[in-house]
Amino acid sequence: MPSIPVLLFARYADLLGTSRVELPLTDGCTVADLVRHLRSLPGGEAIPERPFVAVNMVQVDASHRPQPGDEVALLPPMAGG
Amino acid sequence: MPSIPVLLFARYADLLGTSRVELPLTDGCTVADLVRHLRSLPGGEAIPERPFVAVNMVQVDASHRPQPGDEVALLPPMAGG
Amino acid sequence: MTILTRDAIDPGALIAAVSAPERGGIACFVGAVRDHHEGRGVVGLEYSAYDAMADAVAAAILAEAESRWPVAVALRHRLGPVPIGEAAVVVAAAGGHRDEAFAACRYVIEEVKRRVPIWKRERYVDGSEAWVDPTAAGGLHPVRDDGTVS
Amino acid sequence: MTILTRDAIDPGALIAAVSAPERGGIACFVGAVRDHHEGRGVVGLEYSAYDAMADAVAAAILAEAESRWPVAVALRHRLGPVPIGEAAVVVAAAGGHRDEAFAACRYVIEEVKRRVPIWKRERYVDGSEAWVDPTAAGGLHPVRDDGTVS
Repeated sequence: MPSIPVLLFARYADLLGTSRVELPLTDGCTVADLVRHLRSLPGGEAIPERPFVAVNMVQVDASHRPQPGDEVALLPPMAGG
Repeated sequence: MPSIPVLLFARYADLLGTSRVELPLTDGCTVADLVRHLRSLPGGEAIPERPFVAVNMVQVDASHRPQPGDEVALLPPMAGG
Repeated sequence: MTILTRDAIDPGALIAAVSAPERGGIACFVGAVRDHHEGRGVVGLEYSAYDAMADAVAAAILAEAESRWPVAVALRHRLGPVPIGEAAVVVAAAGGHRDEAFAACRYVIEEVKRRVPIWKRERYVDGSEAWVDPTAAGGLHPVRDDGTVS
Repeated sequence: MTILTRDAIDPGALIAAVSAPERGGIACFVGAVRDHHEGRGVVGLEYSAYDAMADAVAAAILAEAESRWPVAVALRHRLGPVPIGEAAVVVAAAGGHRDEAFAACRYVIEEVKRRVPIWKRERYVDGSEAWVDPTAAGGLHPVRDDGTVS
């Protein structure tokens, strides 16, 4: 089964203790499935159910289906400026 | 008869060829009277009938009566910035 | 070209970068690190980013501003620790007149705060730390003494 | 303290002058000399002022801004010849947040243009000169070749 890299930033990286995880990319897997997987990991339960998710640096919906080779990122609320 | 200094700036100074004139301060003399006097001088006819006038650096009306020792100034429209 | 830097940002350099003989009005905004937040004394903070996406989103925001108004805009955001009082972000917008310069400058800083993936971790006078979250109640997610996050 | 200077104005110095640890937002405006005005090519210009009144009115405007908003403001205006592209006026306003910084900065530059007794004489590519008058039709009073004014 192909896997897909998920980047974690800021508070989400602190919650999971890592800035990058590889998750299995099952057939028809959606962004919502990946988030559910992350929330089942130790420390992941504090991640919101519908976080801001970018695929290849573009915001996507929970129903979006990442493809092999894509870069997924979970972004906490922006706090720049 | 006392006299009063009238400062001229920018275009008004160019019109009258000087940046300062001493005008006689007749009894009950108003700002309007001083302006009328200035407009009767060579080159003064291009000064507007109701220019912006400051006495001691504060804007005054045409009916204001300057006192001996005051500093009168005729100010063209501001163009700073 | 990156908008991100780990060095001090010079507002004068950004103003100079957007200036040109036909542009008479330049508006600039400097977001500096304050010594307080939500009523707590701040002694230090650190910015981090999703660098590549931050640059891509910032480039889009600058292009939007330059298409909406006849202006040239520049943007710089600092990463890593930033001392109190120093600039975290600087925007400069130059146009023929001040209306468009102010409008574009304001647009860019609002959109940067809303859309650019940058995060801020603050350290307080009592030694505690928190991630800043404008969407959370209280605006903060405290970091525990053991480094874990709530 | 005078707001008037015959030297180049450094926007960074004004930004630094109003900055403080409790002020997180600094808005700055730079009015620079453009190379055109009313469709005519400008090659140079010269500012003059009623110096004492300019300082008095500017002090009043800055006090108004600081009483209307919780900000610190600074202002500098250049006199004498100013090369194309260089700053004629710089305003900086610093507050706790950007709303008040932008509002105060905008207020000061608008009031400076409206109320401070400063004048501008422009020289054009064709060799002619004129006094700028925002209230006049066409915005200019041409200066004749013999130096007299219409």
